[in-house]
Amino acid sequence: MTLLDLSARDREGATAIAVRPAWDSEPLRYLDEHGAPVEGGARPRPESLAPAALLRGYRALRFARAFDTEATNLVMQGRLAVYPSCRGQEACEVAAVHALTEQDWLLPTYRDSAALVLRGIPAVDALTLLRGTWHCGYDPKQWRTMPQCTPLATQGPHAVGLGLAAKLAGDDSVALCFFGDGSTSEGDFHEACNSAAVYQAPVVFLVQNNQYAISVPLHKQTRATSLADKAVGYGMPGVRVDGNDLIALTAVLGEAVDRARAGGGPTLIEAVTYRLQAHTNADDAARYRQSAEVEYWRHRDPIDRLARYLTAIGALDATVEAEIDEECEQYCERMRAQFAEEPTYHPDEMFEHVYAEPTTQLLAQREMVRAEYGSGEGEGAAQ
Amino acid sequence: MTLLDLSARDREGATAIAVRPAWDSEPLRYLDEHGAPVEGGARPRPESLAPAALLRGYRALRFARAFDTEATNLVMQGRLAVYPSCRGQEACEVAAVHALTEQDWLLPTYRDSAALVLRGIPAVDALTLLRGTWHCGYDPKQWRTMPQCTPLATQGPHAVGLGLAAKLAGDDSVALCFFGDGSTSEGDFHEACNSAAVYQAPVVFLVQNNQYAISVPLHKQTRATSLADKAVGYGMPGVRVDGNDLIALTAVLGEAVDRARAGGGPTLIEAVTYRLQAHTNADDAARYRQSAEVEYWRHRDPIDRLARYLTAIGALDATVEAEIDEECEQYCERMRAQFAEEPTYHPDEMFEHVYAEPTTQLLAQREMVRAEYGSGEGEGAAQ
Amino acid sequence: MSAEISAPAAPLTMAKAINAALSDAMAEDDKVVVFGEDVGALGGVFRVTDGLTAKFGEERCFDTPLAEASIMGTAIGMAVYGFKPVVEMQFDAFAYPAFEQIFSHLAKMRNRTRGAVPVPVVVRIPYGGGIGGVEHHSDSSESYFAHTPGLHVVTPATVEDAYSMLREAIDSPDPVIFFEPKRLYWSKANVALPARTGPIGTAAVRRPGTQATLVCYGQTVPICMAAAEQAAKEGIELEVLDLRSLVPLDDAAIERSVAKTGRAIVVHESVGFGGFGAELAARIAERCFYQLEAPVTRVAGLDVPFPPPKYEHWYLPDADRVLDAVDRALSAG
Amino acid sequence: MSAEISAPAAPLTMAKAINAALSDAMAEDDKVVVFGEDVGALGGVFRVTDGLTAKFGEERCFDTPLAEASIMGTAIGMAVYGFKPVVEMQFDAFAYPAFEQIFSHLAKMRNRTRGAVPVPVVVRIPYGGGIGGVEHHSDSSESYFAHTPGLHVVTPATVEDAYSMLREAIDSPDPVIFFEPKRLYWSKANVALPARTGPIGTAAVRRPGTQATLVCYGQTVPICMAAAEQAAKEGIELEVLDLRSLVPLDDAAIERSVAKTGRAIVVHESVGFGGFGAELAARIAERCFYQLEAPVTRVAGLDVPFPPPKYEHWYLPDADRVLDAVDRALSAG
Ligand SMILES: Cc1ncc(C[n+]2csc(CCOP(=O)(O)OP(=O)(O)O)c2C)c(N)n1
Ligand SMILES: Cc1ncc(C[n+]2csc(CCOP(=O)(O)OP(=O)(O)O)c2C)c(N)n1
Ligand SMILES: [Mg+2]
Ligand SMILES: [Mg+2]
Repeated sequence: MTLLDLSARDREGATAIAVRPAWDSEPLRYLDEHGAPVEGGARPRPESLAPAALLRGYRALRFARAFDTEATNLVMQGRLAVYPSCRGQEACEVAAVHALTEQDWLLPTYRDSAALVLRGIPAVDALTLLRGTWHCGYDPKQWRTMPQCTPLATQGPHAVGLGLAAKLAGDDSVALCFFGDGSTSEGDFHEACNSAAVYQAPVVFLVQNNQYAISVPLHKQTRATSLADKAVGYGMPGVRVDGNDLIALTAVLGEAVDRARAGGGPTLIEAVTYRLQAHTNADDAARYRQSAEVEYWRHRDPIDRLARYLTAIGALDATVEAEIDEECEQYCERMRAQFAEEPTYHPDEMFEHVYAEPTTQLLAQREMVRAEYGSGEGEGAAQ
Repeated sequence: MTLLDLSARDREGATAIAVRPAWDSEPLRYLDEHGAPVEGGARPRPESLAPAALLRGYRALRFARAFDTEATNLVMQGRLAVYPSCRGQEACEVAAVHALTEQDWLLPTYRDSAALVLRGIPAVDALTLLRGTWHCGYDPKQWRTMPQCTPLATQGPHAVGLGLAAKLAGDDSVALCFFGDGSTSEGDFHEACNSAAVYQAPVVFLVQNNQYAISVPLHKQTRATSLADKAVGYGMPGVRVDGNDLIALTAVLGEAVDRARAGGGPTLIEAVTYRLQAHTNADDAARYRQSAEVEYWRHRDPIDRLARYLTAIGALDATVEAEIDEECEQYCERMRAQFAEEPTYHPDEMFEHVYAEPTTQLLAQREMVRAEYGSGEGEGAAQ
Repeated sequence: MSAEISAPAAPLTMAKAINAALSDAMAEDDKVVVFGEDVGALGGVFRVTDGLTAKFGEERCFDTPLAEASIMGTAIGMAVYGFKPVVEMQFDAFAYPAFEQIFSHLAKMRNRTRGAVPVPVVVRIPYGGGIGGVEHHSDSSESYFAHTPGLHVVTPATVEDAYSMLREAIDSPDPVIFFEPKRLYWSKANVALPARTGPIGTAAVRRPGTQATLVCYGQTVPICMAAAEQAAKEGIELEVLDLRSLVPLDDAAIERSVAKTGRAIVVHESVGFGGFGAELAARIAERCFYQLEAPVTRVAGLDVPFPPPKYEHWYLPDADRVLDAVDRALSAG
Repeated sequence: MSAEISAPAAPLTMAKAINAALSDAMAEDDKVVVFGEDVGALGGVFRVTDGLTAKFGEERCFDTPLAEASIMGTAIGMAVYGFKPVVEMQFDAFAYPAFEQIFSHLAKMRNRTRGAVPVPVVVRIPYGGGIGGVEHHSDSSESYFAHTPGLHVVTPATVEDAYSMLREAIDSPDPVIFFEPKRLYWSKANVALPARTGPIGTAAVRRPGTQATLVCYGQTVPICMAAAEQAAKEGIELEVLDLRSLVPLDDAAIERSVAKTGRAIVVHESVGFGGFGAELAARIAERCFYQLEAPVTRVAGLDVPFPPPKYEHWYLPDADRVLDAVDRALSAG
């Protein structure tokens, strides 16, 4: 029995059954996959359609792609411990970061390294976790960006706490929290959305539905046709938007952020996109998906789509593209240089910041490790 | 900003926002609070409207009330350790049990002792947990009734497992799982509903929305106007029904159980009812609710409502009432007698069934306690 | 207003002392917020937060949706922002849904951010048995937390400590798991508030003695005091050491006492196997190896799920079991 | 079909041995079902369930929604019905969301129903470090489970044991937490399957010795073997005792060995403070008090959150640390 049957049976009046409004089945777009505006689609703010604004977004998309490509090279060269690529999802990364002010909080996952550098965090600091040199390489308070979260959906309640704190402190900052499609099945996702709605906390829950949780396709995560449907149960607005359409994303995120800032509470956004690379460099996607599917999505690439539109309206040409190539190449060169040299480590680091003051037990252990280190045993242990 | 504003703004087409269909705001009924049939309400099966069927339901309601009242007396006499009353919620208890066959599984909470005795479990066994004589006093497999669950919502995944197991085993039994309104905020509730929908497991999730989680009112648990709205996000049917209307409940539960049995997957049902007593005998409801509110609900008592209807259709009169009084009184007398005598306990019980075979460590501890027990220290320790 | 609570006419219960500590901390620092299940209008199922919402408003003490992981995660987010959340887990076993938030975030945030993000959250957990609770209402879960680096784990045994240690916990820059011994909520003492006892990380000798040391904390302190009392009647002088803090642990105080007595009995209510008493016994045996005249023995909860009310008196350590262990220790070696 | 996997031509990795155990158990008993995150088409992130869906179909080996508590609770429900679920927690730290289901239900169901409802669920948890995993991918959580009555807790250290112990675990009427030492997944041995070694609850002497006993399990067994090898070169004969099973614990084997050697060093990777090694050290010190010639020492993970890849070699116990402890033990007393 499908939802459709049900709504049908409902119209016969058998019982009152809540079903998802049919008009919400198509994700909201501004551009179709060929970069042409669609009828009755998203309603961006006029100023966001100004060529300069669009070009800023495009530059960011290209930058995100370049960063992601370079990080992928670095992991293949063994300069990173692991790298989860966001290739194909750059529009979500860019739209999210651009929707926020410096005062707003961003809660990224392991997938969102591009968002970190888009926020301005230096690449070496942004990639510290994935390089394996520390758990978090930047100051989350300085950047108003929490450490990348790995335990799925556990960042959700943190976003609620940050939002609620801002609300209680009378500060109008907003917390934007990234999730993957798979993580919406976790209890913490539910508890966070439900609590945020009850508190009317200024939070935007952005689910990047890239169709897979490692190898598990969306239809094994939910029986609903949209992850945004979950918003209904939380009594908050829910929007399903094309995650490869920067203009539509910008419109939807802008509205959600404004609502949150104005005291209108949280919004759940499902951005429909696709993970063009494997889950991480360690994953073998061939085991669970067809190249034809990947091809289908390559033709829906968020960058090409905006490029076509910008070219059509005359905002983009070969010269600008060349400029952008140049910018990106310079950035990536710096990255390569920075990652070429291995930093030095000292075992003392492990014992610092476990507590504000190390316990006597920790001091004793630090001494033990220092002694080994001095005697070269520390390194020895590395072999 | 309220959901209503949103749907309004949506019709203006600002963005596609999933909102709860307005027609689902009123709980489904068959009888109004005065016991008169309503227009365009629930559609019970004809046979369920037969006087004999209705009278069976009424007897069960009266029996549940009598049992609950007697248990409340027993706890006041110190014969039970604690008792969470279901007074006012009897229609949910009766409808749930009557919706199932002996082969179906029931997953009760601490609140659902009445459902246990309605299933046929002897009162002493049903009340073992609350008497404090053991954790569970009946054989869950014999009665196809899981132990009463206290960690909120944790029984949800068990229902999914039982349902999925039946489905895989090609047996058409169904699992019906009780929840309270508060427990819908727990992650396990979400994970259970979502997984059940994905597996299309034969499960019925019945939320008794009795308006409070101990002292916390519903509006602090959810921002949505119905708990059934959560069904939308799971892609399963959701129904909001008057939990004090046995006929409507029977119709809704019957449909859900049939659907599950036929392979149509799970259903989420919100039964709108009210907890007439305090959370438990240990609770002081005066701290968080007005007697006026309690009065309001007294006038919506599920038993009176059905009685009025039955009397109106001539299926109930003083003689039948007297018969029922008599039955109930006899049952309660037996209960009083059974609970008058304290059972004897032996400390060995604690060590049994920790594992299939006690470990050497457990055998040693059992010896220690036996020695104390023999020497009277065991009792000594009780003082 | 908090003053009125702070200078009790009558003897004070531990529950009221904790309430006063919360009230005084909230009055002094408006970044201190209290939330959890039923902590508002009801004042908590043990009435420990009684009156706080009335006194400080819904924004300072509020009821949350029924979701422990989210309560914990919300507290973490608020602490990151700059608040000092004091959250209540209604009963020991109901903190389990919050384990991931506690183990993977609360305990690690400071370390993983190189000290940039401390999370000074206080997690109040009423723990232990002896109140006739049905299943899941009597667990002692301190061993799980004490094994998790990044958390401070403390539990008071006296009314004065309940007040003082909670104030210390709220002042602490580190996350503190504050175990409240349920059975002692209604224990009374005449204490003038605001009282301050020793800082977190220090143990206290509750009764000096020479022949053996009873190492205990929280619920088992009064039991060890009773045992020492009885022993004294037979001329046996036992020292009762109340740890107060499991993490950080006061090794020096333990060694000082055992070096003096040469014998140690570790007493706690939590399951014995793999319990915190194992850490204590192992440390004492290792560090006092040459002073010990008898094996360190443990008196702890049995290695079974916490039993039903009618059985708990057989499960819970009591003075008799402690004295049996003392006899074994004294007759040994 | 399982036969083909069951008689390996080439030497077998531990990962393949576990795969074979699952395959053989599924072939023998159609009540055995395997589920978890990515265990289907992908064959698990460590490929331990590789080919099971192809061989037995989606109904016997399937991917679940991404929700550990629900995976665990579903397994409990299926076990109540009569299935024998073997579930995978993808990594140690990702079992934390399932703690409540494990502690409050899986561990207690048999006891609370007076034996009426056994729940023979096997929970496979890849654990420990040494694979360069980023945070949350290298925890050793055995101490939490071993402290929880009602669970059996085991971990293999050899390819043969990996096969045999998993078969035993699946055959067991009790819930078993089966810790898989990640670092040893690719360790190889020539074993003919189906192999059966000792039953759950028995330890194994991996190397006989006379001067000190190295008590270890899972990830630290090869480390202790290496240490014993080095020591032998200096004429020191160490006995290596692989516990295999933490619960039930083979007290007799431990006592036998320590009675002989008079010295014990407990070695595990999990955080030392309040870790399972504390239980081992406490038991040995208590039960072998008069045979011990030196304090029981522990070599364990440091009391800090598991560090990043570049630091883990300093965190993990290694042969050098074990030998330092051996030196201390031998020079003592
Ligand atoms: C609680 C938890 N369980 C399991 C994992 C292991 N894991 C890491 S990523 C992943 C898939 C997540 O999928 P999704 O949420 O869609 O995010 P994506 O990787 O696609 O961006 C899994 C299962 C984890 N990190 N945390
Ligand atoms: C996981 C968990 N957290 C907290 C509790 C303590 N507790 C017991 S009943 C209750 C309220 C439950 O409310 P609801 O779900 O509406 O059920 P009701 O009691 O109203 O039937 C709470 C908070 C618990 N039993 N389990
Ligand atoms: Mg995904
Ligand atoms: Mg309720």
